[in-house]
Amino acid sequence: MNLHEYQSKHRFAEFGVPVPQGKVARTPQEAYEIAQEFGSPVVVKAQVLTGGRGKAGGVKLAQTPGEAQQHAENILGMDIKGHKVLRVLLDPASDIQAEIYLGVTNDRAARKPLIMASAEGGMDIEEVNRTAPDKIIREHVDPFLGLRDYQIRNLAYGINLPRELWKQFIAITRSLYRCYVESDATLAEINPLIIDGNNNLLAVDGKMSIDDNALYRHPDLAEMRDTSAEPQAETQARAAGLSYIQLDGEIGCMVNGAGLAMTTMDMTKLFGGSPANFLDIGGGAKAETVAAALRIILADPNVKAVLFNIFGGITRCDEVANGILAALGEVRTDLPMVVRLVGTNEKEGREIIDNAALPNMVTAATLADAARKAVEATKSA
Amino acid sequence: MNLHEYQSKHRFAEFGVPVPQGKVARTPQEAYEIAQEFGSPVVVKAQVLTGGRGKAGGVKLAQTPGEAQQHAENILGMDIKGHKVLRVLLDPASDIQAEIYLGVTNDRAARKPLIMASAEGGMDIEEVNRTAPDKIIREHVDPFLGLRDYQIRNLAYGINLPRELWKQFIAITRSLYRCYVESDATLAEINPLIIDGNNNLLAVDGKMSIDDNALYRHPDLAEMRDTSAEPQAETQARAAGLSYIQLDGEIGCMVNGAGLAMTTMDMTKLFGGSPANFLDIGGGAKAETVAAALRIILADPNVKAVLFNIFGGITRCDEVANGILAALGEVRTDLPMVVRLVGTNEKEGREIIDNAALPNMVTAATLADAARKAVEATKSA
Amino acid sequence: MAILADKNTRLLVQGITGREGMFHTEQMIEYGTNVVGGVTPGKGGEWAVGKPVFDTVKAARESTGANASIIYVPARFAADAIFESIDAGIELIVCITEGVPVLDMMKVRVQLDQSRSRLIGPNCPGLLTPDQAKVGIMPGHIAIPGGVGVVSRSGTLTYEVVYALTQKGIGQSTCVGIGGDPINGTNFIDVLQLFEDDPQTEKIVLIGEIGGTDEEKAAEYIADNMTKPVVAFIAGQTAPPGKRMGHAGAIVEGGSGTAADKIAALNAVGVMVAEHPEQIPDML
Amino acid sequence: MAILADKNTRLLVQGITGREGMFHTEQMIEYGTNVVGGVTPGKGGEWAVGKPVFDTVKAARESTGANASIIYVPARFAADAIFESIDAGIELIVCITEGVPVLDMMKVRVQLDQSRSRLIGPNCPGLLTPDQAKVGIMPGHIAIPGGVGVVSRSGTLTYEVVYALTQKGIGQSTCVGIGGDPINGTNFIDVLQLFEDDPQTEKIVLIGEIGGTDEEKAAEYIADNMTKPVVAFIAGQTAPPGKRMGHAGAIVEGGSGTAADKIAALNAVGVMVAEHPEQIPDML
Repeated sequence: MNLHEYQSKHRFAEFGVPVPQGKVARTPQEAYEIAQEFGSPVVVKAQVLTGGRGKAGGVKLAQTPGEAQQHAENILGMDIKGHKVLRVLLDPASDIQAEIYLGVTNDRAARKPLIMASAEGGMDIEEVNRTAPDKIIREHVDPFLGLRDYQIRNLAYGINLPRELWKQFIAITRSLYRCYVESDATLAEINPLIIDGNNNLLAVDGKMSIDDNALYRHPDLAEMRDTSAEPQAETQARAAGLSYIQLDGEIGCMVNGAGLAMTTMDMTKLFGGSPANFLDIGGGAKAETVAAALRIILADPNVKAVLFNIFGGITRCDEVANGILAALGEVRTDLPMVVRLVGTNEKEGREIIDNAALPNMVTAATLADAARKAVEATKSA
Repeated sequence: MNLHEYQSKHRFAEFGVPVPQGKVARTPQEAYEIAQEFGSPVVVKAQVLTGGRGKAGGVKLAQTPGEAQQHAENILGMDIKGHKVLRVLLDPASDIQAEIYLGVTNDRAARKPLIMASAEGGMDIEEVNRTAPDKIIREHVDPFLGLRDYQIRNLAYGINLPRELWKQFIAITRSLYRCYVESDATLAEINPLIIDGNNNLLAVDGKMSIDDNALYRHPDLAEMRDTSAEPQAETQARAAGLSYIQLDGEIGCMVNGAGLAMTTMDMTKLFGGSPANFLDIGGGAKAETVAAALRIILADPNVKAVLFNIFGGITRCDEVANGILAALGEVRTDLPMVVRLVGTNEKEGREIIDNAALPNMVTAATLADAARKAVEATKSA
Repeated sequence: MAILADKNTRLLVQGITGREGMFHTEQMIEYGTNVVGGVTPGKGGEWAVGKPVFDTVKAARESTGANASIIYVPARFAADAIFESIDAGIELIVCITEGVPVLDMMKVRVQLDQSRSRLIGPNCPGLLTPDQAKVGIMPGHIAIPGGVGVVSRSGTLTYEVVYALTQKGIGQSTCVGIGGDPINGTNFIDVLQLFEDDPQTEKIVLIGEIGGTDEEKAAEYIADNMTKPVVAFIAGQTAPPGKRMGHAGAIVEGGSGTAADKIAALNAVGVMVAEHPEQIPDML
Repeated sequence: MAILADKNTRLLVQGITGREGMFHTEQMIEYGTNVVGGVTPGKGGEWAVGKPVFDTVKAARESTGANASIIYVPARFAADAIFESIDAGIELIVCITEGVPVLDMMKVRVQLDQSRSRLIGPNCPGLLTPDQAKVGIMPGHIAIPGGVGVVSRSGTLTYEVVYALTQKGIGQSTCVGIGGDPINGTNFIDVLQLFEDDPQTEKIVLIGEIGGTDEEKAAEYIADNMTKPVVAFIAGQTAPPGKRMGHAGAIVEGGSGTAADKIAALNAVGVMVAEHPEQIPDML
């Protein structure tokens, strides 16, 4: 689960990281009032759960409350990579003398947290990593020992931080790491951590991702999930216990298991079609789950055919077939449907579908056969 | 540093271990009042930093306040293995159905904390260990992982604890371990942990030892040190930064280094004498340290001779010799003294002592020679 | 022979009295797996699915001589269950549970690396050695004994491949689902090494998916260490790139993790990669 | 040859700018030890005792190629200093600091066991390889090169023994003070093994004291593994038993820990134990 910038910075601050005393506005009028209250130039920043907002014009400096209101008016409602901007953060503008990168994430290859710092912070940090990886100083953290002060000194030394800033840097890095661990974060990143005109360090931008599996330990964080900007279908799918990602193709896919779901998508592409979604209905295939999934797929106007690919393992295919038919009793559609049932009792399952003799439903024996039929159905539709 | 029973149980209770709601009395009158307040039979228990108080008559059951007063009168002022009883603890008497042993300590061989439980708790637990060591269940704790619940279940299972008591036992064991770790204890022991008539577990007796090296992390524990019952000389020595233990022999020993100090004691014994003390003056040998040590040695009426054994390593022997003479200027004595200086500039050091020509002081070249001379001095004294 | 699990496996079920645990224990026993007992704290002395239940793994191991354990406990207790089995000296631990937090798994890894236990999973379908032992949730009837070792990060996709092999009469030595979590107990390389050393295994099928760099590392390992042929399949060619926040992930993992990268890495070392799973039997 | 420290030792001093650190660094340099630099956080770039000071061990190692470090920092920072040297890959770490809490040392041990570093100490006088390197606080002039390896839990008692050897013209290969704390980095057995493998060492003097069971374990080790003669001395025959509270200590350590037990254990495996330290030269 990703947090917005304003949420991340608020969390950082709770652990002792210095951040600007920003406020969130939902309307241009609110933006005006906040800027007036601050009484100084402000930065107006789009709050969206995606990168690249700067290039999209989602971050603007305003000298006056009027200007802040104008920028907010332009930014609110903006679409940035499919994300609608519903909030802007207003931060008092900072006097930026230098930009440091400071981030901690879990390194799956090393199986440990990794903390990284660079003197060349800012939006081009990934470019720095490509062209001069030595300029990013890395320290792996033993999950039992935790981040040690000497490791922070290694970072400070490695990025040539002026000595008078070490004390601040050590305190901030300790805080950031503690925030990462105690939030079960998979990412806690300050970019940039600026040196301002008074030689103070300040976390001007911040990002956090939380391990979904650990949210049960953090009900306060779980509540921060912002579903307002994500496709409605994804919110509905989450509520139904389904894993769903909307894509821009034509074949709605319903599959049990993530790997098999991806494979099914790949197969539609292989045979000249395109998947409308990723959808994993998980273990078993009860009628209500199939019905919920079907509703979500059919709500997508791009969908021209539906492909069911179910591997009956412990669950029997005849049960799954009945589940699909029951779901179609609740959610009716005229779109062409291809059903592939494989595994335990696959023959019985296929017979049930065949006997139902729905005019718009065919069965397939193999995955290739199923994908081919689904693609053909979209072409002839 | 050892804590009294009442201090240990108070600490346990802070971490959630159930203990009797006892109170400490310093006079028989206080004991009467506490017993009256409890309104039930009480146990009157001597508070001394040594074992064996039960056999010495330091623990008595009282049915009435008057009886409690009487017992307190007998116990207060008692001498138990050289420890004077200055306080008694009054606990409401418990209905003891069974006695469990539960203790955690650092196992130096395994280099890990070790937690132990036995269904056969009580004073004979060491006997159980000798005759039926399998009846003591042991679990080593990984210092990073901490005590895990499954380890507590291993203990509960191993001691055949009735299942209805597991929940209480798990909570108590967790609390005891947390108390041990968060107090930097080297011992945290409940013996007995009783099962009472209502099927509740209760820590009826408790003992804790704290790692002296870690007291800087625990100013609250450091304040609990009770020096009132220890020999005054040991308190004075601690204040002077000396390591001193009073013994019952005749030769006062002043040595730099603990191993060498023990060896010096052993040597007096080897040659037919007996050491009056262990005394390590530590590194260097400044006049004021030597003087403080000398005062402590001479305050012991048993001492008939003093043996200095100083290995001048980084410190030079001539400096040490001057230190000894300066100390003798402050603290005068007629007792025979043997000085052995060895190491850097030993010849010069010995010359200084010889030149001072104190009638009661001789030098020795070897440790054997020094010990022999000191023993002879006590025989002829 | 086969690897990891066979007729000599003496299996404990951690969480045997739960709904999942009970159901799959029945299935495993039905398949012929030697389940020797189960563990559920507080239920020691009871019986479940005809097997004795113990309070702790240590007690269970002492009574039954178990050398393997399978974990069906809820995610919040999974790390503790793994620690318990490690501590009790269980040689093979299979954790089916999904949803174990990453920080928990990081700690598990540190403990594992100091132990002699092997962990498969978490979030995996477990192991299947046809006609010998099923330690997990794979449907047993889709597999037949033979010479192909299967190792996979997926669940149902593994079944798909195994089923396709069986349909063509190609048997398997052992099917290993290592799980799809970012940090797990056993990775491709570990299993490839076991297959390389296993006399029964003649050829290997590796089933990967997008994310991480395990397939790339497997490719390197194959080039340097494997004499037996490997055929691969990678799922997720059409999957959209994850919505990654911030730069840290990109810095750590670089540009890799896509299906194209993985396929290229495997092809580069001579591993044939199937376009779709049903091609695999013909490629062996 | 000798063990642990010699002419090839490139030594860092952690805490070089402190009073203790500075004094002993001067002494070590004067003895001829190759001190290549020091570490004091926040003083990187300065100089102390003519050597460059670094902010971290990692930076110091990168700049100087150090392979050993000696720690003179206050007790509350000692564990962190050890962790830092382990993390930087320093092969030999000698911790002079006394007063390190036991719980800190337990954690240090876990980390050490996973590393390739060796720790001597804490609360020890360090190492002395006569005429080659002094890594610690032993007075250098009391030792001369030769064939006797000395290992000891004590400080000044070690000097006493070494001095007695030197007075009789018996030289030493290396003198190792392993420290007297209940949990330390290197014990008798480790050093005995090193001496056994060292061509220069012909005979060994082991100096123990009351407490713990390290001498008893050393006796077992000597019986099973040592071909070179060992002579021992145990301090504390007249020491009163410690004021041990509670039963746990007695249960864990049993009846052992007294000088009599240790002497009996050593005698039982044929190790001669001196009645007093000045007898040792004649027993070799």
